[in-house]
Amino acid sequence: MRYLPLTDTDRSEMLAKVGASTIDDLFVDVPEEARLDGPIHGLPMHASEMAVERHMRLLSKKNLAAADAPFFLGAGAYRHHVPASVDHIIQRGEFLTAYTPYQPEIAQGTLQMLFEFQTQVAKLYGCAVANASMYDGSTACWEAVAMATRVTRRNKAVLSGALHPHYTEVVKTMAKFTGDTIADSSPSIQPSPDNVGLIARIDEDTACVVVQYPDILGRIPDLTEIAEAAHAKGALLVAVNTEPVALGAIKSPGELGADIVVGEGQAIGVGLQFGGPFLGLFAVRDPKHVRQMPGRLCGETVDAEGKRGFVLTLSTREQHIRREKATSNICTNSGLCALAFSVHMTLLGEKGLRRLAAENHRLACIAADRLARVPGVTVLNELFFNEFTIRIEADARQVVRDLADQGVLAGVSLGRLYPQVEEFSDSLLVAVTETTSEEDIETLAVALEEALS
Amino acid sequence: MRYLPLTDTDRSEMLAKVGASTIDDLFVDVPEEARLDGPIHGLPMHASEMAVERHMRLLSKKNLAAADAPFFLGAGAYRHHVPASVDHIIQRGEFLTAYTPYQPEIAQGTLQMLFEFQTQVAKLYGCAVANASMYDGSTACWEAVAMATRVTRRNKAVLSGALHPHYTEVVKTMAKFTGDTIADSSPSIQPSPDNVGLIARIDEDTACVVVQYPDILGRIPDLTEIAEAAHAKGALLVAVNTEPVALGAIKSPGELGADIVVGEGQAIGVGLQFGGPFLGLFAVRDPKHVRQMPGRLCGETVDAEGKRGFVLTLSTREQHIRREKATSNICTNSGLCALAFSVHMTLLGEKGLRRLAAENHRLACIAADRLARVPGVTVLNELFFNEFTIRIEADARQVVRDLADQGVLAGVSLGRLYPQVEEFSDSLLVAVTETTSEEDIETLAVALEEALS
Amino acid sequence: LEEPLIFEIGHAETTGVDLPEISEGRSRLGSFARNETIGLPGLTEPETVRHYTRLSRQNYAIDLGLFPLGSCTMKHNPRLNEKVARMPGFADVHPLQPQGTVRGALEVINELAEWLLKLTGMHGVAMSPKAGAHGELCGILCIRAALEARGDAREVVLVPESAHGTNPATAAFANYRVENIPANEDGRVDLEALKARLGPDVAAVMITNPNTCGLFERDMKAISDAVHEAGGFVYCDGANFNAIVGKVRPGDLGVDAMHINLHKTFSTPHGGGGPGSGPVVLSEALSPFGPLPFTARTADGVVHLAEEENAAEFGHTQAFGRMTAFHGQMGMFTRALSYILSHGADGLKQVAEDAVLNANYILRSLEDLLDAPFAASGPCMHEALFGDQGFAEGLSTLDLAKALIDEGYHPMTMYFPLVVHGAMLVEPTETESKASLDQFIAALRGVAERALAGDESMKQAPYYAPRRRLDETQAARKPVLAWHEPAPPAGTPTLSEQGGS
Amino acid sequence: LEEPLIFEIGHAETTGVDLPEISEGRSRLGSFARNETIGLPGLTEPETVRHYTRLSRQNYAIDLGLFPLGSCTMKHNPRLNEKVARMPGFADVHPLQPQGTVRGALEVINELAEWLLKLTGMHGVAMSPKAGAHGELCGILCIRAALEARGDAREVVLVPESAHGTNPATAAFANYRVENIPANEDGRVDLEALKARLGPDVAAVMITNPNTCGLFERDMKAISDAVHEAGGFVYCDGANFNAIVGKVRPGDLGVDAMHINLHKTFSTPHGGGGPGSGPVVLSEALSPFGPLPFTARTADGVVHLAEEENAAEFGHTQAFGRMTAFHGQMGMFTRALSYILSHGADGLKQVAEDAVLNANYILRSLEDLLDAPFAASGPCMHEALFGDQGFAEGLSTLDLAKALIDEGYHPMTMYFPLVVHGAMLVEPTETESKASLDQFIAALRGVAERALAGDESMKQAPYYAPRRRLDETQAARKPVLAWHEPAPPAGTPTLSEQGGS
Repeated sequence: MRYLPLTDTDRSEMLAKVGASTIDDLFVDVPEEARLDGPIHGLPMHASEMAVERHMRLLSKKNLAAADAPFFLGAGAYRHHVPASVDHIIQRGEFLTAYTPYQPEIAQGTLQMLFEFQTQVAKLYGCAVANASMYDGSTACWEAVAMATRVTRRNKAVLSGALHPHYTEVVKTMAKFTGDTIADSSPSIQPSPDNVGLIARIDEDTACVVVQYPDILGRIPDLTEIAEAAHAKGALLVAVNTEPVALGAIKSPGELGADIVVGEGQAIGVGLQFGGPFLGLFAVRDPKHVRQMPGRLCGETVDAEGKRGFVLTLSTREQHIRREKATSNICTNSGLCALAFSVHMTLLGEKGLRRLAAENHRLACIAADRLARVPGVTVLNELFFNEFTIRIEADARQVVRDLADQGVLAGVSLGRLYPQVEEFSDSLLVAVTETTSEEDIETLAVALEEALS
Repeated sequence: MRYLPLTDTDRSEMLAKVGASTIDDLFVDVPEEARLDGPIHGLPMHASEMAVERHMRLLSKKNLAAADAPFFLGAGAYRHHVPASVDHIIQRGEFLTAYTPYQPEIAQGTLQMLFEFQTQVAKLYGCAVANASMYDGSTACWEAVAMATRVTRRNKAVLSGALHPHYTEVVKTMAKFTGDTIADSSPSIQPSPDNVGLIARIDEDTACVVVQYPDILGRIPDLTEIAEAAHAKGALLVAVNTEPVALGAIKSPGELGADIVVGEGQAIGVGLQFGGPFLGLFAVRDPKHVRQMPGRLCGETVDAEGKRGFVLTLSTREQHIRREKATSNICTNSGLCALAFSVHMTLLGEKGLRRLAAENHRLACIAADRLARVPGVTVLNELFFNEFTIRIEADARQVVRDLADQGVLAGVSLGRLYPQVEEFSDSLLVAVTETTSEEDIETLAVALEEALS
Repeated sequence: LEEPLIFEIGHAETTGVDLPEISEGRSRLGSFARNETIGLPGLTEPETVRHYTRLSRQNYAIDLGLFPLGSCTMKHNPRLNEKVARMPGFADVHPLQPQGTVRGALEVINELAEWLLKLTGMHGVAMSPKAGAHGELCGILCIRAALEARGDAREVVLVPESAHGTNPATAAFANYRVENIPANEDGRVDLEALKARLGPDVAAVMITNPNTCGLFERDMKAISDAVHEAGGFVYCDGANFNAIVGKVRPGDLGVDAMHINLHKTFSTPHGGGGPGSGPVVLSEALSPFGPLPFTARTADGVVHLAEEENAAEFGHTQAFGRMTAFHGQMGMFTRALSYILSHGADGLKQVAEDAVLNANYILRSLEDLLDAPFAASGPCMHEALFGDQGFAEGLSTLDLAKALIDEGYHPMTMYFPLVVHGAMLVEPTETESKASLDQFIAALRGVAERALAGDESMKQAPYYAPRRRLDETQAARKPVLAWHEPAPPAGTPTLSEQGGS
Repeated sequence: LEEPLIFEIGHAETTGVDLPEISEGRSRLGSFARNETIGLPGLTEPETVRHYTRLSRQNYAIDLGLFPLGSCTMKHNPRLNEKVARMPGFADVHPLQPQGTVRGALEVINELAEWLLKLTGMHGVAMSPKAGAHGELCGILCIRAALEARGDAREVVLVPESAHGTNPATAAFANYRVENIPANEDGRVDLEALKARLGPDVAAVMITNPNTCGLFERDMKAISDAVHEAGGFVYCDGANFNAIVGKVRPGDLGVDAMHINLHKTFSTPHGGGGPGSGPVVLSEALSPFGPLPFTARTADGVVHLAEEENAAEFGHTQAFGRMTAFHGQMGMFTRALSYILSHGADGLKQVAEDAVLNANYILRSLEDLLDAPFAASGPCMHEALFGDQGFAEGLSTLDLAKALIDEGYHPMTMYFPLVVHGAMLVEPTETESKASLDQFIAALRGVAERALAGDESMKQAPYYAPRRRLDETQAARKPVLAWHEPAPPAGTPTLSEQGGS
């Protein structure tokens, strides 16, 4: 067994040392009737690295990788080019195989990185403080709602209809058990978000309004207006962002008045990975809310010689100290994904992020214009960043499947996201990034045209 | 430019500091008529990482990778499974981006590794001392000949006909310029090597006999007999090995009396890489020959506090000290490939290498038996390790090309190696390793049967 | 050389990516186009690689040495797993691609699910939870959903004193009242006390087995039977499953729900704090309530992904909801499956045996020197527990831990479990050699002797780490959680002062 | 903790690979089957990863800091290159596959060859040499072959005093007599002395340009003209091509042959000493003699690989032979091409400019303190040269270098070129930022001041490296070049003594 260093000689010597004659003497506390005799029946025995690699490669090859097709999927997971140096760095054993930095004297690598990460996220979101990451955007979204209920001591959340349906579902699932009230609705398929309807739902019991920016249809809601309405009722605005690259081109939610900004960080550095692991981002605009934040926080301090250093801090909020009184049961975070995000963001910098965003937007505009010229296709959005909704004169789910058979990954049908909403069946989300070529756009347009004729 | 840290502001400040008004002031010594005005005409401008990666991927995909076909090529380059941890380690920045360890105090990582490598090679070859690596097997082979002429003060080398033709060609090329005499011949296509003929060519002027073990046809020559004959005439025996895995199953050349053992180390840890970079191995049986060895040597010593440490040593043999009196002009070695070899060999250990060799041999025997049953195919070899020669009733080069069109990489035709020798055109070298499945063997047999019918 | 922050060395004008400058084109951003700067520093690739390489070297890691954190299971992370996770068919596929284009990904989930079910003897598995604590929540929510489905509104969850902090936090999060159950002097759950507390208000008992004292709960089956009889469910914290994998199946002990930390038992990397992955295996009673998405093989043998849209087709209509977007930690699934296939059924059994052997070896090599409160009651499982009894006045477990840093080791888990004073929980894992254990034991004996003898110098340890002891109080009292442009030194004229007339 | 040798921690029975034990089958090994043990220790994967990770941390590397080794060009190694080299179509193809299955590999060779020819203004290129020195040999052999082809048996090669050691070694290897040519006080080749020596016995002049003093040979064209007029050839050592790439083409200066170190100018990693790659560009006069294999595009635009079998088809019948098996360092070609395409024609020019600017910045920031023998004659190219003049009695360049280690830097090249006493050759390369240079300059000024002031403590430096100064004399006098099982300590009875009656 290539991962097990004990030799049979070692095992004998060690058994003698511990005073056991067989290994099963060490398992005496396991009731004999439950103890398994030999390897579990019906499972294969150990295999060589070559055999395992081959098996996994065969499975991998049964998937159509995004690089091998014109690719237009988004809806909360975006394909961007990740520089090779990002993957190099996260594979450094000192980062990859370290634990949570509970011993700060020998974990400054992870801690300084987290401090830099927190600062990058806070700046990107236009906030004062960000935490050291959460599981993903959807769980961060629920944590924001939970935090808003703690801050406002109210227990109702108003969700925009244009919040990612998975996020909505996670919030509703959690609330079902905590007893919070969630007011949600489906998105209205219109060129612009329905702010009026949303604002009308805010009342004096509302802890927070949750708005996605850009929203699930790719539209850009006016957060300022909503923030004002929410604040007028004593509620907080929770802004949710699923495409951080967008914030290189549009104003930050914090700047527009959001109180808590959460989102998915996957687009920077992390990659698609069939949906996980991803990276939850969480920030607050007002530093006074810090002690109500969930998750780990890294802070600056000094060591006994006065040197700057970093530690996990304010852990009195956390479960391992507070137990049942913790702000959240979250424990593990997404450290390695946070590192990938931070390295990629460092490579980008202000200039790179802005150029990346501009390039995404440029290509998305080209795609929208081109698809609008396909007979039977209407572009819904008035505004968008790198993703927009089209309506087609057909069942979009079927069209997506048919195009996939031709090797074109055309986007995410609303029918996939909202199977219960019949009227969405003609709508398709199309995402365009810097990895999309103009040739890809043309291929999609032609394939759509054929499918619709 | 993502690799250039100077900003335009930096450049201005620095030009001011050095007292130049433009960058071209620093190139005044380049004659103005030769100085280029702008970027060289007809060459593309800089490109993003994504664009370069895409371009290179397209080129990569125009090749049929060994993993994607039943694969039987050898002839001096062998496909083996390399554990993932080997590549992980050689990508550690501290190994990858270090220089030759000329400052031993801050290069103990590379130096200790080289010391371990030298010991591993020496043991594998049955020798006393190995050097810290050469370019590849073919150049190591010439260096062995050159060393033999220095040791014996004779200038004739007798090459076995069954030495890899590229190695023969390299030796002859070098000798043409140094003025040494090289006696070589083509291999005789027989079940066993022609030792009698080879021994007959050794005379009193002979500095060395060069014998490949196993030889280019996969046969295993009796080195003992040749060593005795060579020593009787005062000549050295140079043994050449191109498949180190073989030495897990057969006796080492040193054990059989070879004086200098050289070879190609690629099979362990390095991978195919279309032929380079590879790894030249070089060892001597008798420690008294050390000072005539070419290439770098790493030796043990102590530091000022008495701690064990390692340094490059005996560099008075080398070009940077000896200049025109050096034992060789070699400077760069194959440090990173040596690391890969050493890591892989450490993972294997005695037990793993022997099992690996046994598995190679087992599969090769199965292949030989199976191919012998194909009508029109004769297996030439009496003995072999993991590669053998078959004769087929057809032009083997054409058959190889035809099978490649069907996605089967059938082996190396002797016609490819010896284009000038008409009588070899029906012969094909077939190599089998642990990466070959029994299914692959069956596929080859069936394809050959079809091709020959 | 100290490593500065990226904010101190980067520039807004510097970038490590080459992207074209876009001349102003038509924009569909309306009035939302950003005009303020963000304030993000950029570095070129050479600077970036160097910054993070140098930072990394201030970390301790399993690749550098033994990492004896009890209950954290810091075992070797095989490199094959990293290679597999990066295969394009796994790394570069979108979670919402049509199912026909991701058959292999679905097979990975299913194949891993089958292994987990067979190894635990359970009935169903929710693969999507993102980490152990998330899995706990999933399990408790399944229990709540099952109870609600039968109209049984129970309010209490019983948790032993020695539980992981996440256990009570999870129960509280699910709106349960948490009550502690005491341990007996053996370090195990007091069965009689538990039985006495059971009743119609008890929804579940959360038990860690092997427990946080490193002991197997001998009475597990009896506990389960009692809980079931009282109408409750048994949640088992599976953080320590590595000690028993292949030796005993929790399903055979009456467990209803258990999360499995893929990053502990199945070797996926911790990465400085995550990501984790916490699939939850469920008994037949709880399976109908498992959250979406889940995978199931239909009669024809084809794997289907059941999501909101098609759960009904697969008869999974009572799901309690959704724990997260998409399908869970795919990148961890590929790694864990590679690890499991590498070991096989025989190897996994050996894993448990070697992990337990290594822990007992440490226990027996130190019990003469360090207080080992439960050593007399028999063998430990995968971790050895010591207390600070006998330390010289003024010296603490913390001092010993910091002194161990100077010996080249990461300290063990400290002050946990809470039931032992000055607890030190040592988990060597199965991927340490005997030589490595012997060296660690010698180092630990050395610092233990100093602690017993009262070596005051330990109070200042570590001396040889990248940092001396850090001031955690200051960090918490005046939190500095983000970098801020330093104020100009006092006396520096401001721009307006400089330019002022 | 000191890291032991694998021989001290490994066992013959341990292995880090899982392979079946083969029961004795039929063997075709005859009497050659091995029966003796080899003596190779094995480690499992966890032990292996840890051993080499820990070893690696005793190295200095470009990823950790500035690496100012003059003439060695330690620049950043982009990670894209590593990724590309590992693409299966490059990493996993055999050199003797039928050409139809390796079209992409051949295109890489050809595309890189075209870049090299255009950047140098030359006519042909031999891609196969394995390293710089191997390329030098290739170039000299081309010259010898060309001369022999015209029946002109010249015997002498002229080499300047400041040449790399490989230059004379190469010429000697090719059976030429080496004669030195002196430098003028500017640090450049003395044109008049050279002219005076030229004659019908001079086969070639080997010149490094920019030379090893970091200066451009202003008279290069005149030198070439004179050599050509005398019937000889000009070999240019291209080790320093990075200083002028995109600024001037050696072909325009009359060079006949030049090797290019892909691992210097074009960023492929040094890997602790190699592998390198040394393609040789050739003038029209020398191209016909270039060694096999070579690649050429035929009229139809398709790339063909010319080897022994088909050289005649492509009219390449005068090749002097073969330098190595197969096609050269493919793994370096893919990396170098990725680098070249990333920079493009504009970026490569900027590379040369930044490399030269950085070197001049160092020169001008230190010349007030350190002796800079050629500083007055004008700008340097990519490296700055200093001497030890003014050092306090008893302190040497070596001491300064070792003291620099304690400041966190790898020392510069020492005692080379030989023409300057106590030479220190500093090459920062273009991949250092100004901040990085400033920090290095401050550190170097610090140690220089100590050397000038006579700080005796420098003689014991380094103090803070993994090792103090190592005893090189002992290493050479009693070479220990392989590990040997330690002899049992004196007094230990041997087995036979123990068992003896």
